[in-house]
Order: sequence, then C-alpha cells, then structure tokens
Amino acid sequence: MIDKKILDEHNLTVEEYKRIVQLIGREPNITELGIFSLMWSEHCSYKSSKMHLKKLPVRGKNVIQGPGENAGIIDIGDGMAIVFKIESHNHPSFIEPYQGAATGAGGILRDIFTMGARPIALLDSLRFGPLSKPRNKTVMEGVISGIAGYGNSIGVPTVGGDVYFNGCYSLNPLVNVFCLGIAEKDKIFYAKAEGAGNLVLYVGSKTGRDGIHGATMASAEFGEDLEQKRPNVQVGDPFKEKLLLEACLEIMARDLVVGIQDMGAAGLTCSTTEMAAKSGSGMEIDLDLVPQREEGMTPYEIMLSESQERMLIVAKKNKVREVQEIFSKWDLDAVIIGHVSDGDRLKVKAGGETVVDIPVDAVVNLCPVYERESVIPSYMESATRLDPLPLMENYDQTFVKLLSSPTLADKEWVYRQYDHMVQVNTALLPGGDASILRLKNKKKALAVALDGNSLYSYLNPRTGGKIAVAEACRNLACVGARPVGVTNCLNFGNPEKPEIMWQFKEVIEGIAEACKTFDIPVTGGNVSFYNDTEGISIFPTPVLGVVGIIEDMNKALTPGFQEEESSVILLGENKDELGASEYIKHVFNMEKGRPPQIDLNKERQIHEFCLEAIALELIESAHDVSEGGLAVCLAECSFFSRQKIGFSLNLHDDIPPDALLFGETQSRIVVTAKDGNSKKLLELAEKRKVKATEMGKTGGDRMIISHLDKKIIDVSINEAHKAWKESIPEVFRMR
Amino acid sequence: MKFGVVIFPGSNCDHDTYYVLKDIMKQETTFLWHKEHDLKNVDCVILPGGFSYGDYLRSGAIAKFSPLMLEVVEFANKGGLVLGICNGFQVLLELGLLPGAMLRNKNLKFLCQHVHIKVENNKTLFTRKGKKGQVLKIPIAHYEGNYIAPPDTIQELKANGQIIFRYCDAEGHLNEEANVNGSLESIAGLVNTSGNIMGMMPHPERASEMILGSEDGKIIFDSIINKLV
Amino acid sequence: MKVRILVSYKKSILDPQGQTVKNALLTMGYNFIQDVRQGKVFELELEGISQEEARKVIPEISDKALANPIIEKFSWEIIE
Amino acid sequence: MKVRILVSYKKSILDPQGQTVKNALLTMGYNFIQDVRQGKVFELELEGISQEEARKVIPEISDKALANPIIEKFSWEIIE
Ligand SMILES: Nc1ncnc2c1ncn2[C@@H]1O[C@H](COP(=O)(O)OP(=O)(O)O)[C@@H](O)[C@H]1O
Ligand SMILES: [Mg+2]
Repeated sequence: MIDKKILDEHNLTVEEYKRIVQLIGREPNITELGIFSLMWSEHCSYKSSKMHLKKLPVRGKNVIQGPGENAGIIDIGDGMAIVFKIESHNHPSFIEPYQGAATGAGGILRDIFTMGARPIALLDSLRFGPLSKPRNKTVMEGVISGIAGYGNSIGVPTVGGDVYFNGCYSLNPLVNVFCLGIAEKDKIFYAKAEGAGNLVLYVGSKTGRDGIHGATMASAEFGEDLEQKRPNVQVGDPFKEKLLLEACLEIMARDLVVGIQDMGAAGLTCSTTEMAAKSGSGMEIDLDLVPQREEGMTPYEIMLSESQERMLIVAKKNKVREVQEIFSKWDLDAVIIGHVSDGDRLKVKAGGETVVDIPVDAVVNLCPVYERESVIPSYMESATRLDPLPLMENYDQTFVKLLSSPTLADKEWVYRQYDHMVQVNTALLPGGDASILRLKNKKKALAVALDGNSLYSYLNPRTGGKIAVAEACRNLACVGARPVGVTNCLNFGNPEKPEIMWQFKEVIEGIAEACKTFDIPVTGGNVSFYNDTEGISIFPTPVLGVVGIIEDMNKALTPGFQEEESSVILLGENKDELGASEYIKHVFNMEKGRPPQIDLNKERQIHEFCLEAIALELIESAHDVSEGGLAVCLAECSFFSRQKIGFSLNLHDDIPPDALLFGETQSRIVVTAKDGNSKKLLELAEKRKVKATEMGKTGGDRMIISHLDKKIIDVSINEAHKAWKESIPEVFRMR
Repeated sequence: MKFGVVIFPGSNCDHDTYYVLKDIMKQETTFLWHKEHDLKNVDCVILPGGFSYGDYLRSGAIAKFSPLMLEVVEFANKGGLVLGICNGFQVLLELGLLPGAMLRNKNLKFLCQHVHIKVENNKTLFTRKGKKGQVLKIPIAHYEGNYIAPPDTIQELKANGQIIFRYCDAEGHLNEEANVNGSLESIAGLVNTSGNIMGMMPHPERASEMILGSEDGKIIFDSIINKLV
Repeated sequence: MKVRILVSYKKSILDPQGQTVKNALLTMGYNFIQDVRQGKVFELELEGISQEEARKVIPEISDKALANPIIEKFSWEIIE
Repeated sequence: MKVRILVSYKKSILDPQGQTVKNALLTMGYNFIQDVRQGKVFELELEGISQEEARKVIPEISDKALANPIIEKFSWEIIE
C-alpha cells in the first residue's frame, strides 16, 4: 500500500499524507495520491510562497482580473482589455534546451488564449552561464531556437526580453516567457465548470506518457540522481497549437463556451479539479474516452500526463455540435469525456470502474500552507564589502571592453531569430528600452518591458526587488508609456533552505513596496523554486514584466540620438555607487559590493517628469541608465541613432571617474532636446524639483566624456560599436 | 480590384495581408479557405506567409495538396494574378508554378530583419510602380529562403527577366553580406514566364505603413491594383 | 509492413547542416571524420497493401511528397 | 568507411512532424498508411579508424552529439 517510499516519490510528507487521508475520509488509491501530489506540489499549490505573495498589491481601478486565473486582465478603455502573464520553464530547458523552451512558450500562449485573448506579443527573459563554457553555448543556442521555433511558427511576435550571463546559471539556466494578449472586455473566458449536465470536452493532442511528474520535478532539487528523475521532456507542436488557438478563439467569438482551461503542468488533473472547484461544482469523466497516443496507459498515467497542446472545455449541451464542427474545420477533434455534476466531487471512471472519487476543494484549496523558516544568508556580510578599486588615467579601453560584456552587448543575434514583426504591430523593434505595439486604427499604443538584475538581488534582495520594478517602469517612461499592470516570475533556490526563504521574503517585500509607490497592481505571476543543482542555488532572480499605455503613439520616443547639436541632459543624479555593477563584474571579475540604493519616490518623480516632457514634446530621445552605467547608456544612445551620432560631454560631479562612468545609480534618464527646448526643459525640471543637468551636445563620430574638463573617454563610435555588436555573434560564429 | 488571401492551416500572415489590403490599400479583400473549391471571383490570389502545416515536411510542401490549390493552379494557368509571399512563395515553388527550391538560410538560423532589395525588372504587373534599380526596404522573416535552382534554370530566369528582386545593400550594391540568406544570384523574388505569378521572400505587408519603418512594400500592391484602373 | 525512406540532398547541393555537425565533431576531437551529410528518415507503417503494391506506391509518395526532386534524392527499403 | 546513423524520437514521444505527414498522406488518399515517424539520418565518412574503433566511437558520438538520449533513440550501421 502507500508507504514512505511512495510518498517520497510523490514529494509528499507524512503529515501531508495524513491530511489527505483525513480530508477524503479514507486512504487514497494510487491515482488519487498522484492527483494530490501534483496539486499539492510547490508548483501548483504555492504552499511555500502563498503567505508572502499576499503582500503584493493586487487592486486597481482598471483591474478586471488579478492573480488566481490563467492570466491577469487590465481594462485599457475603448472596450478592450489586455491579458498578460509570465511563466518559467527552467528545468526542462536545461534538460532539453530546444523543446524545453519551446514548450515554455507554448504553455504561456495557451494561458492567454484560454481567456479569450488573441496573443499579440511574447517576450523572453533568459539567464545563462558564461559563454566560455561550451555547454552554456549549446543551451543558449537551443533555448533561443526553441522559443523561435514555437513563437515564429504560431505567428506571435517575440518583441523583446532580456539576457543576462552569470556563473550561477551554468547548471540552472532560466527561461521565463511572457505573453500579452488582447481581448474584448466583455468577451473574457474563465476556467469555470458551471451548470450540472453541461458537457466536458477534450480538445487537442492525444494524451501520452509525457512528463509525468513534471510539476513535481519543478518542485524538487536536481542532484546527482538527475538521470533517474529526468522525465520525458515533452515535444512541442506549435502547428497543433496554432490550430487550437484559432479554433478556440472562434468558438469563443460565437459564445458557445461555459468555461475553458488549458492543460499545462498537471494536465487533466489540474484542469478538471480547478474548473470544478472554481464553480463549486463536481465533475465526472471517463478516461476510456480520452484520446490516447500510447497503448495501455493506466488511469494514473492519463490523469498525470503533461502532454502539450490540450484544452478542456465545458460547453452547453445544445452547443456541443457547433463546437465540434468548428474544431473539425480546424482538423481537431473535440471529444466528450464527461459532464459537470452537482456536488463537489471529481469522479473518474476507467474500464467501467470508478478509479477516483475525491472532493475537488480538498485537492485545489486545502493544501497545507507553510511559513518556512528564514534567516539572513551568511555570505551577505563579506559579499557586500567592496574595497576601493584602482583608478585609471583614461577609460577608453575599459569602456570598449565593457561594451563587449555579453550581458551588455548587442542582442541582435538573439532577436533576429525571432519573428518580431508578424501581426504588423511592432512599432519599436527589439533592442530599445521597451517594445511598442501599436493598436490598429487607434491613437493609443502598448509598451512592455521585462527586467530583473539578479546580482542586485543576491547582494540585497529587497533593493533588487524594488529596482526590478523601478527599472521596468523607467523603461516604459522612456518611450512615453505609463505602467498599468505588473506580472512577475520569481526564480529562486530551494525554499526549504532558510537562507533562500529570506531572499524570497525580502524580494517580495521590495516588489510590493515599489508597486505600491508606483501605484500599479500585480495581476499575476509565477514562482519557480528549487532552482538548485548539486546543492548550489541560483542568485535570487525576480523577473518583472510591466505593461504600459502610450496615450499618443505619435509622441512615442526611442533611445537613439535624433540629430546633431542637441543638448544631452541627465535627469537624476550621479552618485558614487559602484557595488554590484557590471563594471566590477566584467573588468575585475568580482560580484561584490552594495547594489545601488533606490528612493522610490524620487524614482517616480523622474518617470512623471519624463512622461510630462514627452507629452509636451520637449525632448526627442530618452534612454534610462542601467547596467553599465552612464557611459554605456550614452554609447547606446549613439548606437541606436540612425546616423550613429556621437557626443561630447563634460561632467562636474564630485565623485571618482569610475563610479561616474560605470556606477549603476538608479533613477537616471538621459534625454536630448533641441536648442530651444532645452531651456524650457531645465526650467520645468526646476519647477518639478527634478535634478536635470545639461552635460553637453550630440554630434561628431566620437564619444567623448570629460570629467572636470579632463577627457576620460574619447573613443570612435565605429570601434565601440563593433565591440558591442560583434561580441555575441563572435562566440557562435561557425568555424 | 478584389483580392483573395488564402488561409492554410498554419498561415500566420493572413490577417496582416488582409489588413493591409483592406485598411491601408482600401481594396475589396476576402479570405479563401484552403478546403474549399471557391476563389470567390477574386482578381488576385495571395498566398500569405506563415508556417503552413508547421512546415514540418518542408516549407510549403503539404499546403500544395490543399483542395483550393487545384483552383489556384487553374486560375494561374489562365493568367490570373497570383502573389506568393514568403511561405506563399515556397508553396508556389512546391507547386511548380515557379522554378527552383529553397534551402535553409546560409547561417542555419531563422532571420527576421529589414533588408534591402533591388527592383531588377519593373516591367511586370507586380513592379510597374517601381523604378528599375530602385532599392526597397522590406523585412524578411524566414528559415528557408536560400533560393536554389539548376544552372540552366538560372540562365533562363536571367534571359527572360524573371528575376524581379535581388537582395542588396542600402546603396543597391549586390554583395555576400547583403545576401543574408545565401540565395543564388541574390534572388529575393521571381515571376513566371508569362508574368502573372510572382513569389517573393520579403514581406511587403510589413512595409506598408511608416509606423512600421517603411512604406516601400506598397509599391507592389499599388502595381497590382493599377493593372485594372 | 514497415518501410523506411531516406531523403537527403543531392550530391551537388551543399549541405550546411552536415557541415555544422562535422565541425562540431571535429571540435570535440573526433578528427577521423572526413565528411557528414544530414538527411531525413521516414518510417511508414502500412497495412492492407501487398509488397508489390508497396514497391509501386512508395516511390510515388516519396517523389510527390517526401522529397523535393529538385534538390533531394531518396532511397527506400522494406524493413519489416 | 561510411557509417549511417538514424536518430528519431523514442516511441513514447510525440512526433508532430510524423503525424502531420501521416495526415497529409491520408488526405491524399494513401489510406493504407497506419503511422509515420520522421527522424534524422547522418552519413559519416570516416578515415584512419578501424571497424572495431568505430563500433566504440559511433555510439558515443551519437549519444553525445547527434541525439538527445532523453527524447531520442538512435541506431547505426556501417554501410561501406
Ligand atoms: N509571483 C507571483 N505574483 C503574483 N501572483 C502570482 C505569482 N506567482 C503565481 N501567482 C498567481 O498564482 C496563480 C497560480 O499560478 P500558476 O499555478 O502558475 O497558474 P497556471 O498554472 O494556471 O499558469 C496565478 O493566478 C498566478 O498569477
Ligand atoms: Mg494556466
């Protein structure tokens, strides 16, 4: 019967098992145990994170749907709503980079169209180990072609994202994929199973023995026994999903559906129990009717399978024919496998016998919740200490070297593999601060940015959480967008380790505080724990996805300099903060120091000011200062300018030149203004109590920065551009 | 002028093309479903970009067996205008309506970017609004756009002026770097000998509004539309 | 009956995928590798058809659908 | 020496390409088709290595570079 060994295999504790027995009033059979193990896994139940996620602000006047559904929904006016969410697919992407990443994209796409929205954009946030190791190159190459393979094929543009490199990801890369969709506000669908007698339809791919225990795998640490725990990674079928997408949107447009839920991790188990539980109904299904790809599958296997590209639909009895006709038009079968019932139980039959009979509420809602122990990690004290670094006569070489750091270097090699233009909405192509999606025939446009610097979070998780939000919002401000909603993917190590739990708590509190200050609701997200391999945890890596609205698309800005002889103005203040910078990491090979501090109110002021200046058309370009500091920010402004315009600046700050050039002090934006406007801008800044400093002028083909009248950087754009542009392609160049 | 945009399972530029023809070019436009046998009296059939049948066998290889293709071939053989864009071009090659085949891009990666193409022949129904030698900025997005054909076919293409577009740099020069996917003769677009069927890898529908960075694609649609005016 | 069909580029066509695999293997130290060609294999499970019929229809299927005769060649065998 | 290596998805793994080809062939009227699986074939030209060595190194290469053992299986033979 069910013993400790079986429980271990299902990642359940003895206490949890006792609770299951108590909840269902008897010992579960193996299929029932499997169901509980999936739904009570960390991945599905959020048992370690729930208490802390509660701290995130979720309300806002435009929130149609906050956390708790497949994706969050925000009202953007004109009868339209945006639907968005981010998810991780970290473990599978390490085991099988191409398919792992591809099915990650497939999963988040389903979350969006399940709600009745047409996906209009994907973004991906990727973290890899250093490219000096061949294995990391292989993983990166595979992951990127996997996302490309899926997104390009299904016809959703991948319009942005970010890529960072750090040793902590060598055995545990991160693949977080964000998806944004658009729906009519009054045509949104939920995972409901209302109305006893309504029929339950299964659509999409046949069920095979795919990834059985994938969700429990995402809830356990990888160790030496990786080989055995390796599940069958699923192979994605973007073509099938494209058909599903079109067919689902068609039945939704015709109002034939009561409720709909995709089958992602935890497959039939999750979709049946969640849909029933959400509506306070029961459900009865017959596994003999489930389309199967393999022979001799047991009820356990069918219920736990994670085969991709499947959906569960509840439809009114008299509409089923019509639903089936539409699916058949798209060469898909929609098979009746059961019905909604009164009561609150999931009853599953197979071979004429009842193999599962359990209360759905117990499965979905009554998993124990843990407040796990947390303690400050021992590394904190020494890691945040940073001895003064040697200063240099000039920084020409260092600057060029820094530009070639893969984390800072041009990512065109990556996004060129993504179809980022399909659907003809991409008004600002990848590479800039945020991606802009126009809304056809509308003045308004959408902007999206992803952000998350894990080195900051490692060295100060609370600050790291705040900065992730701040930077994403700053990116939006730079293109002229006001943030309306946030989603987040929290990638951490093993939460059973108190030090990891501490990081987690701190990051969440940082995110919560920032979201409150900026007054933006968190509408959903995802937590990925157990990102450790052989006992080594990744740096805490929150990835924030923020969506914003540009009121007037014609006023949107890009980061690149627009013309010669414009004033280059810094909004914000330079400070002596070199800790946790890419400069000390790439040039001195250290991951140390205190990350930059952040004053959230000041940060918000800067955003508001930037938005005001854009609305008044006082500025012609804007780019925020982030990794690599002011010097790298300025270089990017030159690189992004069509004619590769240079600049000549003189800075007077009383701080050491290295910190001035490469420190990553927050709340700074570099803008340019034409002669007549720069004065107005500076005046407005004074009125708004924002620090604004004219640093110099654009022009020429060199990048020149002086400090107190002494040149500390004087580099030709061509040379610097080459280092920046060629760094990543060079690594992958075919021999 | 009435346009028909074919939808194959897996087409994904069908809506884009429809939108541009209808909302930007202001033309009567309709979708054509691959399973039907009805061209709905259109004057021009467009085979749009995307991944018909996932491109699982080869790009365009399965779409060519769609029921509607019987009508499209008949329509084309009678001189009807057919434009294949990207995956649509690949379908035309598979159908044998245009000569040659596509290999993977020379760097073996999917490529999505703006490219420049040069109008090599403006005496066609698809390019009459352009100038010979004119450089157009139009995006590509494909995995298999590396055009290849036997030497004698290439000779014929050249002799008949069937090469319509070539990849070039911003100044109109042909070179290896500008020929991003490695196509023979830098070929980016072709017509058949009678001049009523064109295939091109770049996406004119993605270059029909300034907000997307270029309007050069409109030259192609304008050329087609002007035919009947 | 089970049939295996191999499809690969004609000799005259450059096979960059094969080249890439070759280079990767050389980098890994397998320096006895002279050349690599990559192709596709299809395994078809047939029923209700005689060997004789198969001999006629398999080349037809291959020629019409599985291979593009402009760039590819194919070979096939009955394996079961 | 020439070696042929066939790589395909394990039986339990979904083969979307094979499925799509199968459906296409059925639509074309080849209704004797029960199943199609699609895979890759590599033909390696080797030199300066004995058959015996090849027998050891080919499975190694296949496992390490040509197939991902988590989802794929391979088989090989010496063909020349
Ligand atoms: N970091 C987070 N912040 C806010 N909400 C979260 C976070 N992580 C998960 N959630 C919410 O918890 C719910 C369950 O998430 P998840 O199990 O990932 O959903 P699904 O499996 O349907 O994608 C979702 O509504 C999700 O938005
Ligand atoms: Mg979901």
